[in-house]
Amino acid sequence: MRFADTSAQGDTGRLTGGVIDINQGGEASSATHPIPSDVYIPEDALEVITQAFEGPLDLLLYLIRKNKFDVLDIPVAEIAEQYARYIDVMQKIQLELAGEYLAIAATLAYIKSRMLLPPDEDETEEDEEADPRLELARRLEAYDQIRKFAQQLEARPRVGRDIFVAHALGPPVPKKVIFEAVELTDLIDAFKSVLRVAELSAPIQMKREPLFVKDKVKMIVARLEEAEQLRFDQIFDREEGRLGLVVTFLALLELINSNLIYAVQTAHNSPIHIKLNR
Amino acid sequence: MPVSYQELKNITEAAILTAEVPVSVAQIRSLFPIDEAPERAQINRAIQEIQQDCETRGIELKKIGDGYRFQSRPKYAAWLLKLSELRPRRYSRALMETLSIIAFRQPVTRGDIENIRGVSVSTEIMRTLLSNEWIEQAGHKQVPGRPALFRTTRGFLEYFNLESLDDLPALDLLERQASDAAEVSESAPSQE
Amino acid sequence: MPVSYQELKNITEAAILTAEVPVSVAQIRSLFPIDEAPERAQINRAIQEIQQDCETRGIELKKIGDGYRFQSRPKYAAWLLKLSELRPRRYSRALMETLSIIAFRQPVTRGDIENIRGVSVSTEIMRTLLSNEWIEQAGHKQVPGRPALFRTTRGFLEYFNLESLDDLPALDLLERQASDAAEVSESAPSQE
Repeated sequence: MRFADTSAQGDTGRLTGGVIDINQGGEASSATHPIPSDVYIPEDALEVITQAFEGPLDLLLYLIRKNKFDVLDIPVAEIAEQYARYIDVMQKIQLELAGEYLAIAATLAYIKSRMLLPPDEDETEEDEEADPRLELARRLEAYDQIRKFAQQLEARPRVGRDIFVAHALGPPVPKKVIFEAVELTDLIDAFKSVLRVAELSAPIQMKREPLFVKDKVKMIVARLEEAEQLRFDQIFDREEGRLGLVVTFLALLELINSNLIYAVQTAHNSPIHIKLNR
Repeated sequence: MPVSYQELKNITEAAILTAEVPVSVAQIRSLFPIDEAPERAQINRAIQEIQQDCETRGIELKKIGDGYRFQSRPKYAAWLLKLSELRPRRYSRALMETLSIIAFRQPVTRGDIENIRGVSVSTEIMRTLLSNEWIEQAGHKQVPGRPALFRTTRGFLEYFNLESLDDLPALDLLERQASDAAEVSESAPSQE
Repeated sequence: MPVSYQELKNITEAAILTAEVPVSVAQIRSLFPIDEAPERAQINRAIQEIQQDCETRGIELKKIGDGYRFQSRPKYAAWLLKLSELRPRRYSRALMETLSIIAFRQPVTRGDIENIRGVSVSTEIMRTLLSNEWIEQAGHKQVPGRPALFRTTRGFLEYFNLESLDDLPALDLLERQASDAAEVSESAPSQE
């Protein structure tokens, strides 16, 4: 149990440090100080943990690096214990734990038990696979490579951030660009996909500009000043679409409400006319 | 530390070449911290020099309003027009998504489109939609920067065989379908 | 009448600057009538000369895929960012890792990505990568369920300023072992 204590302490030491250097799993944290075995994690560190690891392999790699272990020769018992401690903490803080974390915990437990057993005589033909840690080591290495690669990709000069594409204006193009035919359904599908992304990403405010209604109000007043009166349906510009219609309607209500205009109807079912209240 | 004259010239040229609209001297000045901003006269000198450098080249630096932009020399138009005929166009996913946002949420600014799609809108796509006369500018949004608003055109309705925008499916229906689909694919990621 | 070398150089420069996507040598050649088309070697020479002319300038002529484009030098990013209408977007580590796997091991299925990262791939990430046009579907894997295969696109090269996939940092010796591991874990469930 002493082992577990030391490792737990390493963890908290790192968390209380405030900064979790997830991006440099290569650097193991060196200092180890005795700490109590019941892990205390400060409030603001919780959020860091929740975002710190990209998955169980990321966490495992971090633990291995922190302890300066060799990926090809992992002391499974120790790592399994430290890993379990993290899982505990993550569960304690009610982090929704992905099943994958538990799967790796199970794998570690399995490997640990395999290593405790004497070599099975029936399995001698599988000589090369004798070390049950091998596959895990391979997975860790494969993931580690991708991690490093992603860091390099992140650092590459990028359009719109580090470099900007240069353009000059070409000669005026006499005709429209010819496209392959496209159907309305394609357009609708495209929008559905936009909506899905929009819903899945951080809340996006599709707020109407309040000014937009104000603009409409001004436009309606201006038109009425010119035309004296307008038929209800003449106020609306169908080309502005559904939202445009709604905004126009809102503008009308606002104008009526503030007594700037009024609506008249000479007979039941006859057209409604809008006039300026002078 | 103020930049050297050569740097100023380079920044001026790169700014005009990479901006999407003509760039004014004042705008170039505003790229620098106030206490290091070059004199207008210096920027004007840089612009003049760039214009001279271009004299034997295929492009020229032209003043448009109070801004500057590079454009190809008219004598090369014949070759360059050929270039625009060359490339067969495919509807890209980004183009269709951009068009659909304009159709369903009009009028919108580029920023609105960017917010909805979560990625930046390429100038190329906007240019293509404009030059195909599927969208048009519809004034400016009354917010700082007064960004241009875009809406679809009559040509858009004609192309998609719509009598009016009301013929587009209702938004709430689409939204419901979309979120259903999202849930399905979220909850069953392994069902590929 | 064939154009002079200076004219060829000017047309090459103007063509690359006015096109919306990188322009290849073959495309530049095709701007000319067949019997007057300059040799590829000549166009290459013009491109080299333009690259040299740019050495002291704020922009450079960069090869992306088989095409060329002009772009600002990274050292001027700070100034040009101020001019850009669009804010650069930050992408999550999960997204960058997913993209890295696709770039490295293409074509891959979602299952392959999950095997390597050890966590399920979020639908949102795949959608973002697709709608940014950094990846595309490339058929289906011939295994039960026929999962979709993904690969990177030319847009990926353009965005990350790559001439080709070979520009990506080289894989070291671990590569082989890593893909062995991927095969092992894959063949177990799907019996390839």
